[in-house]
Amino acid sequence: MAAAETSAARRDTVPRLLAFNAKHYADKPAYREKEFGIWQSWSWAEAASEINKLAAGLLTIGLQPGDHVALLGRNRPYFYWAMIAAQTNGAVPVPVYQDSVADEIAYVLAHCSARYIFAEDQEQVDKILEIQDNLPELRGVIFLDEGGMRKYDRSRLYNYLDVQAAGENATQKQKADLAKREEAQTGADTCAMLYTSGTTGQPKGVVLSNDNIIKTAEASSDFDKLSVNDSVLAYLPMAWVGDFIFSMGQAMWTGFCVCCPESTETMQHDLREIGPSYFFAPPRYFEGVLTNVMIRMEDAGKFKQSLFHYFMDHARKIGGEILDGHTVSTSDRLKYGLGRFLVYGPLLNTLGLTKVRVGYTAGEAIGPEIFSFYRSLGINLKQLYGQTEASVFITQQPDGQVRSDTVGVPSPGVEIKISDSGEVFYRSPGTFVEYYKNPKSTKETKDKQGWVATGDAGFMEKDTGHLRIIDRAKDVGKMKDGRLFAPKYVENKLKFYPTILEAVVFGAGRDMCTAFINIDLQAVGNWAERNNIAYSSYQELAGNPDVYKMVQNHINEINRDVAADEMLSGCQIHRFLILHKELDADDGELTRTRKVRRRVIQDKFKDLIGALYGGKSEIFTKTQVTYEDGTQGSISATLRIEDAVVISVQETAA
Amino acid sequence: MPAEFYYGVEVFLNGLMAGVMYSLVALGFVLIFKASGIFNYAQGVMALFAAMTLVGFQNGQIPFAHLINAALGTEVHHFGWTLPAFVAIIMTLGVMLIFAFLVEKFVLKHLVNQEPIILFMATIGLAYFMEGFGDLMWNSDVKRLDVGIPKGGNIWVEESTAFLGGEDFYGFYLDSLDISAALIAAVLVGALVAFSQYTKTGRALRAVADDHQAALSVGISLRTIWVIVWAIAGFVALIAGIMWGSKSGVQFSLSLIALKALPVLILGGFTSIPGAIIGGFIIGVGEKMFEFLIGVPFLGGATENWFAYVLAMVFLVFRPQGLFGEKIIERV
Amino acid sequence: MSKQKAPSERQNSYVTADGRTIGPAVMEMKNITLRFGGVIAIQGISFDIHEGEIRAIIGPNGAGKSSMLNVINGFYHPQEGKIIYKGEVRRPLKPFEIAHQGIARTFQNIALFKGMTTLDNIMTGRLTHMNTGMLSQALWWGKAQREETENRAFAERIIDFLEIQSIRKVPVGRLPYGLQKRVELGRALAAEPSLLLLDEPMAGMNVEEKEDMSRFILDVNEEFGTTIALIEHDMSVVMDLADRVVVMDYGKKIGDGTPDEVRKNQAVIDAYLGVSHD
Amino acid sequence: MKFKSIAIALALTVSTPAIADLTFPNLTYRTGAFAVSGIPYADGFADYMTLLNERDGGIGGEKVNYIECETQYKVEKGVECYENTKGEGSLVYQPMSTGITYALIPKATSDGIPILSMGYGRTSAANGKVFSHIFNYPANYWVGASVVVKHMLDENGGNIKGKKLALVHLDAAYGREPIPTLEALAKKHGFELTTIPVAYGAEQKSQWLQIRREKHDYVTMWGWGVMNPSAIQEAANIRFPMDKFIGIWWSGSEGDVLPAGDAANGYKSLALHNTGNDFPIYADLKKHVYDKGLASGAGDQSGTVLYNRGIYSAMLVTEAARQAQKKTGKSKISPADMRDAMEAFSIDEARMTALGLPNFAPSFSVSCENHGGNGIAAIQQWDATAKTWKMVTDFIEADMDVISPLIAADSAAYAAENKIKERCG
Amino acid sequence: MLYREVGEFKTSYQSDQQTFPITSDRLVVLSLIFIAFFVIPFFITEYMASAIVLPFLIFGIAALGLNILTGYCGQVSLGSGGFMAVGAYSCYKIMTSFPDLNIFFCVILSGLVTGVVGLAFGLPSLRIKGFYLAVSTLAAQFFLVWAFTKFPWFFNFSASGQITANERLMFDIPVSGANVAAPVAYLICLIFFVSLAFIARNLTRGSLGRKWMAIRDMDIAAEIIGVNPLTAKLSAFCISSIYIGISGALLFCLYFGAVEAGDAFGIDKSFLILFMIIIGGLGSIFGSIAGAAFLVAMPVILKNIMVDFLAWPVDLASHFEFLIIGALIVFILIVEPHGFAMLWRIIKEKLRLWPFPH
Repeated sequence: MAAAETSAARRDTVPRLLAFNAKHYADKPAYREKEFGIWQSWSWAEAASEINKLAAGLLTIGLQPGDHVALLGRNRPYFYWAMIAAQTNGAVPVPVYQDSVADEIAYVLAHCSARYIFAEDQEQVDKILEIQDNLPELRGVIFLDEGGMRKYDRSRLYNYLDVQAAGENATQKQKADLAKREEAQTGADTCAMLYTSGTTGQPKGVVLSNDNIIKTAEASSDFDKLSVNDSVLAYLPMAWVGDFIFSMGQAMWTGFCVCCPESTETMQHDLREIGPSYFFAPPRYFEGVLTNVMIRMEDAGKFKQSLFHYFMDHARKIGGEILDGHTVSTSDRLKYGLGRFLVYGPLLNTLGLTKVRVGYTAGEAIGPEIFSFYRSLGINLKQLYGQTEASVFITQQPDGQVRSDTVGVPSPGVEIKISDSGEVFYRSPGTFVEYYKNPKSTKETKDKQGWVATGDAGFMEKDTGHLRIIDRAKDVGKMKDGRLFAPKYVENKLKFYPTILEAVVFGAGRDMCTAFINIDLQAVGNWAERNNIAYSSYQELAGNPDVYKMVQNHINEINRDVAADEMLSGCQIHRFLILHKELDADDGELTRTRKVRRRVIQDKFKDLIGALYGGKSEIFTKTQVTYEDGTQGSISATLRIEDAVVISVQETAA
Repeated sequence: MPAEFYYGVEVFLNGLMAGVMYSLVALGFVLIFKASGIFNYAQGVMALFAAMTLVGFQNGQIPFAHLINAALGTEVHHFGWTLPAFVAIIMTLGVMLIFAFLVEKFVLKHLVNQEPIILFMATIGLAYFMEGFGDLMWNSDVKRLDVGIPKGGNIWVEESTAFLGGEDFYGFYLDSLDISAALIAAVLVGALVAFSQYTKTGRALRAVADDHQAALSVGISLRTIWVIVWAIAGFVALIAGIMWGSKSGVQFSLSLIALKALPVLILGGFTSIPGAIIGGFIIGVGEKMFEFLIGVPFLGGATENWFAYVLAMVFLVFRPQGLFGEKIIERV
Repeated sequence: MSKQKAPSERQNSYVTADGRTIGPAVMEMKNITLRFGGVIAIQGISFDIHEGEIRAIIGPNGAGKSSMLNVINGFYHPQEGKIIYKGEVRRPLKPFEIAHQGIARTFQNIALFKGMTTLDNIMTGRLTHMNTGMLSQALWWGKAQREETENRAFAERIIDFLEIQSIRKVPVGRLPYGLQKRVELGRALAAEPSLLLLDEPMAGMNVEEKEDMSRFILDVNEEFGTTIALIEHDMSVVMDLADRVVVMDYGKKIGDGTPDEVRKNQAVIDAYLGVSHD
Repeated sequence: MKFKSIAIALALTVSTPAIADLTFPNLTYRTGAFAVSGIPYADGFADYMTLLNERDGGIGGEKVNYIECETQYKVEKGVECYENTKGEGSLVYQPMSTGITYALIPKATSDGIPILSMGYGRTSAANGKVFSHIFNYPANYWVGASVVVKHMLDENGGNIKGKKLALVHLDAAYGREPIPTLEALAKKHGFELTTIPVAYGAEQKSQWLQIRREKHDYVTMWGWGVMNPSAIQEAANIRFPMDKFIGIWWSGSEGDVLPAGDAANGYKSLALHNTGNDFPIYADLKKHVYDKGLASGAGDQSGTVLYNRGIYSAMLVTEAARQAQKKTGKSKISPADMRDAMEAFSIDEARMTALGLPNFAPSFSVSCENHGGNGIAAIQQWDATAKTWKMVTDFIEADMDVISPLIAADSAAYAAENKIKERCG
Repeated sequence: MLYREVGEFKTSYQSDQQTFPITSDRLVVLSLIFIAFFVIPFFITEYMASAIVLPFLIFGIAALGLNILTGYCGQVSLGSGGFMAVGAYSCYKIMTSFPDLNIFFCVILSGLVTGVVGLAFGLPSLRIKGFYLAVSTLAAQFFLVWAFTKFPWFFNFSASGQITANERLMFDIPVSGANVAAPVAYLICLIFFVSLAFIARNLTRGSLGRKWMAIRDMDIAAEIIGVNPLTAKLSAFCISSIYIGISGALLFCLYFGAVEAGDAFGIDKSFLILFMIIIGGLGSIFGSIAGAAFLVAMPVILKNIMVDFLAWPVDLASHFEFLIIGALIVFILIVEPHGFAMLWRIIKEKLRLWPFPH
């Protein structure tokens, strides 16, 4: 026992952090999950006991140190416990994107040679059983929800509760073994393996050590003064490094409470109930919520609308200032206070963000409008820049230095350098160990000194020391005439319109830029309803002339904007079309984190690109699609191509 | 035959007559319920209001005189003329028509498709309103109503039946007013039946009663129907008001006769005109006979106040569907 | 899924193709005749329902299927015949007494309590398991609160099972048809019935909803071992779900057996000829 | 919601200025089921008060502050009116409703405000030993019952043995009030009493058929509101001799007989006071009130029975106030002064003549023991052609030998139930 | 707008099922109760008490009772006036028979007696439904009132037929009869009101309440899922009558002091109470209270405005009062047929969603 205590004092592995929390924060809530209508809660002491039982149970069914334990399911306390239980055994947890297509899951499970898999329910178990022939290493599947599996062959299927029960009944020797396994671990040992979604090619397993995770968690927690009294809503995929660092790393380090929603559909509702103080969401989320806010406000009565706009204008003016601690006149402050009572407070209340003390967004550029909207409401929303390979944190914005166009200063302990080609490199305690079974890629990404290439082009602002990211390094190109081509830059601008969901801009090596547009079905549908435009499908709405006109206006505005910047004026969009289908991860057009796979799209819609550059006014096309149930089909449509107003640089000069 | 028996017969006959009076009120309920499914509690107040209006017109009362005097400091009460009964009746009918129109426009239109209880409540609200309105318009004093209907014991009946009993027996007492009421009720029912059978509007009303949707598809405006039905109910209310008003003066408690019509309706069914008549008979005879046979000898009298309701309740316990309703087969 | 051929008139346990052991008969209908006035709704029908099986009653419209369910759960009392439930002849009971004997049902036309939420509706299904005294309820102290909490927990498990968490506190009147059907099933399940009667559980549903409902019915049968008798029009569903099928036409029984047997039965084929069913 | 309403109500209550004149509240009912009786009474009462102010500048130099409060004859409204007005220095209450009187008896007693329930309310309140603050002079229901019997005796040469008297009464407490007295009198005089209750608002056919059947010699009626005209009509219908039909004073106003038309001719009722407008006071009323446009209500009730009762009632309390002023020597009197004066109240023909009401009402006096006056009433008869009431008897004294023990018994029961100690020595 | 609910999560069924799950609601209600008990008694005037507050509390209790029967169990009753009379007369009989019994027990016992009577008059509900039942409950109304004026035993053979509340003392303070100080009467009524509202809430949220609502929403289905219609309906009748009886007893011994059945408990009371719950909202505790407050306060306010403030002649004001109340009832039903409760629910929902419209 004494040994355990000293090792707990070391706080260098996750199980030791658990022991520490169970001792110091015994009665503080560790995990909550909405289930059966209420928030089931576990204190750290209870969680530790659950985890220890499970760990022992895993040992009894044969888990060995070094084994890979995959997890397939949505965010649930049991899965977090399963990861820690695996770690206690010295095994490596591998959370997997549960809504990936079967192929991807199969690849990951096979690639990591998963020995045991935690699966949520029948649906996930079925996925595994389908591919079990490719998983020779697989020893067992542990499920949480037995529903529908009564008839299944039980030789390699375990009920989670049974495993725990087995752990409870473990022999003294087994318990001792477990303690030994736990004791043997060091900070250098692997903490988890997370697969990167990878914009190209197959996912890569990023091996992260205990040191990686814990050091990063420690530094980032200190950075934002996270404490045991904070709470976070765990709703982003468990396989994503962000969730791992927030819900595992930081939660274990600070002892704050991890709350899991009841289901994906109820996330917004659960968010409102639980009211986390620490919140992460991708820009897409904030954008969606804002769009939703605007749409809902359009249905409001005149009085409410004007009230809303009046106070939102005020907030936009000084909300951010107040948040950054700048001096603001008393009358403005009073007015802001009134606004807080009438608009901001209720708004945050309905969005569930009232209690958010620290909010982060990352992954993509966030629209300045969107960003300032939330900040003006008083949410301390900040940006960070990170990667799986860095255990997330590369740069982040300190309080009071928050801007929408930078990603902040290097996180504590992180060094950054910009290569000659403009690519950003970093070196940090969080830098990953290696790509699993992929020394080649490891070598390509991480050099001997430990510098890791991010693949993003960017620069450090001289006066502020903030990092600015322009685009993917490989995507920043040149147009035919040598002008700079930064598609992401334009796309992001386009996507800031609530009606535009996705945009893909082409122009590398060509004489002009063109674009594919995906409209936002919800926003445009709403607009259509108000304007009495009937439609039966996305395709029909996308082809509507009025919709085209609207998008055209947006593009014209963007062009004006882009033309103002001398460097990027070549990126004005000359011609565009609205795609007849939504870009979809199932069709491989987007990554699982919904990033555009430019190559795939270029390939798949070759004919459309041809038409854009070929001067045609419309084109017939047929496209392969994957339906929700995984079957393949195709849709066809005749797409119109429209020109946008382009401003020549001379004009702007004049 | 002992005199007691003839007294019993006399009570029975008077019960029938009282039943007719109840039926007159119940008829108005039935009409509205049939066409719109509304249980119109205001029917009694409508009778009161119609009678007040009739007397007011007859006597040349200036409507809202008190209000005008209070507001303008004037001293106006009467126009100074009196109108013949039939002119006043026609004018009153006009008022009831306007009333029906206003009810449709300001109340019913806004309550389409509401639950019955809500509509019922709305008509109670309407009753309150009309009570205040009527008083405001015509004052709340008791008014004598005389449209020339004979009143008092019918001497002919009395004399021609006097031989039946012994020395103490005067002959059957029947009130001429009640006899007139029975005749008028018969004519009224006949007229209503003829109206619903032989006129286009009448057929439309029946169509609505049977099936709202079907009626709509024939192209009848439900709202027009409602105005017509309420106007007819107003007409029936006027007749009830005339009869009851001739009997005991036009005053507040006329509105309470609506309550007495309820057990009649329950027995006869909400949708049946013959049911209303027969229900009236049962209640009228029942309460008079009960008072005669049990109430006065054993219970100290004044049982008429509750007997009708108890009778209705007991009756319903054995026959929940009422007198004319079909046996309810419950389905799931 | 193919089912083993099972003898139709067997009093004792049998084993299905997928290896489930079906227990002895829980409910035996003997020569049931039901008349409404002069109309004969059911004429001398006998059949049984075994413990743990899914028993389907099929037949064209007006065949008397719903009346049959109504007889089973005591809403109608047959003029002739015997009902043997769990080995004992059942005397004529009121429907609520039969509910207390462990027979629950759903209705062809949804009969949910429209003024209540999903949760409350499901809680009404627990009423047969709640017996706190009025005083305790009035003060909301002791047993009342405990019982409410326990039954709420049970209801929540049903909600979880039927995947209707997101509509827990929505008044059922506002729910779409398919979900209402699901809530109604939940209400019946909440009673922990030993015999569950389903009257056209999939009527008016689209393919996806039907699949969900079929899955729930099978799961109920498997997980809780509940005996199920159901009426359904969709033949493919019936043939997939049911262990045994009774076929009725004009109040008479014209077939009884495994789905395969019934499918080949000439009388059944005749009855269905020209009858359009969805 | 709740609190807001209270706030408004409070604001409104507070905003009413409290005037330190002689305040006479009057609980009236100009609407509802009994408006027909309430209106003339209220008009008479109000006009008399107006007259005092206009002609004399009030009473003893103090303006009269007359407050009317509408009760619709409903008890809760009456209570509300009482609470609403009692804070304004109200000297005496006249609830004009037996139900409200009952509700106010204990309240007013504990607030120290006297009540005058003239010819209604609790009969046994005449016992001043128990009911310190309640007065019901000049007559009560039992007096009325006795006077009816006295009248029968007069008409039959003092012998009514074997005669049949029917009491048609409202089936309520009020209607049943005379029953014990009549029963006692029936025993004493040997006549036969039948009580025939009538439910309020009910049609009375069967009751009158019963009377027709049983061939009563006399019918007396304790009716109210719409019951009266219906009964008179029905009596006429069965051709009951109208001069044998005697109503209580609440069944004897124009509104009761007019609807029956000529058939009501000869109907009799008890009277507390004289009727018609053939009194000098009407000249004053015309001069100071009507012609100045100050008449209360529609101004069309002048001279009716209940209008005169309003005048009478107003006169009785204002005279009591005058006597209180004299007794205390101050012009602004308190309710307690008022009570003391009412207990020592006396009025005679001379005073009434001086007030312009000669031959209007009887002389009587009140004492601590006897709050009911001398117990006298007269009989009036309706003349349908002239449409006037005429007094046909003098004021008749009731048979106090019969009544007094009844009063003593009932008030004793009340005293026992409410643990009241008897006063007056 | 006023709501800040973020972070209000429930970790147990108890807290999820509590009456006011939102903390701010709970605080507001608790502070209202606190004010009602510890502040208002020091400020209440006799006029406020007798014109508005006492009738509100007393009729509020009756409305709660009727709402249990009509709003929750779906059985429309027009007999409330009669049941109030039972409460009042049994209170009188109990008070005069047991001169030393505490007033609270007297009132509660009266309620229980009324419950038994209600049970008897509820029996027809097993066969009769809807309007038919409503009309047959009129039998209770008229019969009971008739009986109370007819049989002298009920009023201890008093000549007047009136019953008078005699004085009771508790801690040497009069707690019934005429000498009850306004704050005392108020507090007694308030105690009954608050505890009965609490009990009503408890009864309606538990299994009994669900039985009632099941019967209300679909009686056949309710029976098939195991609700015994007999016990469900009769318990509703009984409990509802207990409430109404208690309110009748309070009306008698703390408000009127003396009553006669025909005067005080006529059919107009039945309608008044029915109005309260319909205007307030069927099947809602809040609705009963709001409806009672509205219908008690509104006429008084109208009268005060018209007579005291605008100095209209009382009869005109009274006519207008009828007219306005009638029009308001119709108006409210048109605006929101489900009464104040629904209106409040909508407003609350709006406040919770503010600034969004839906």
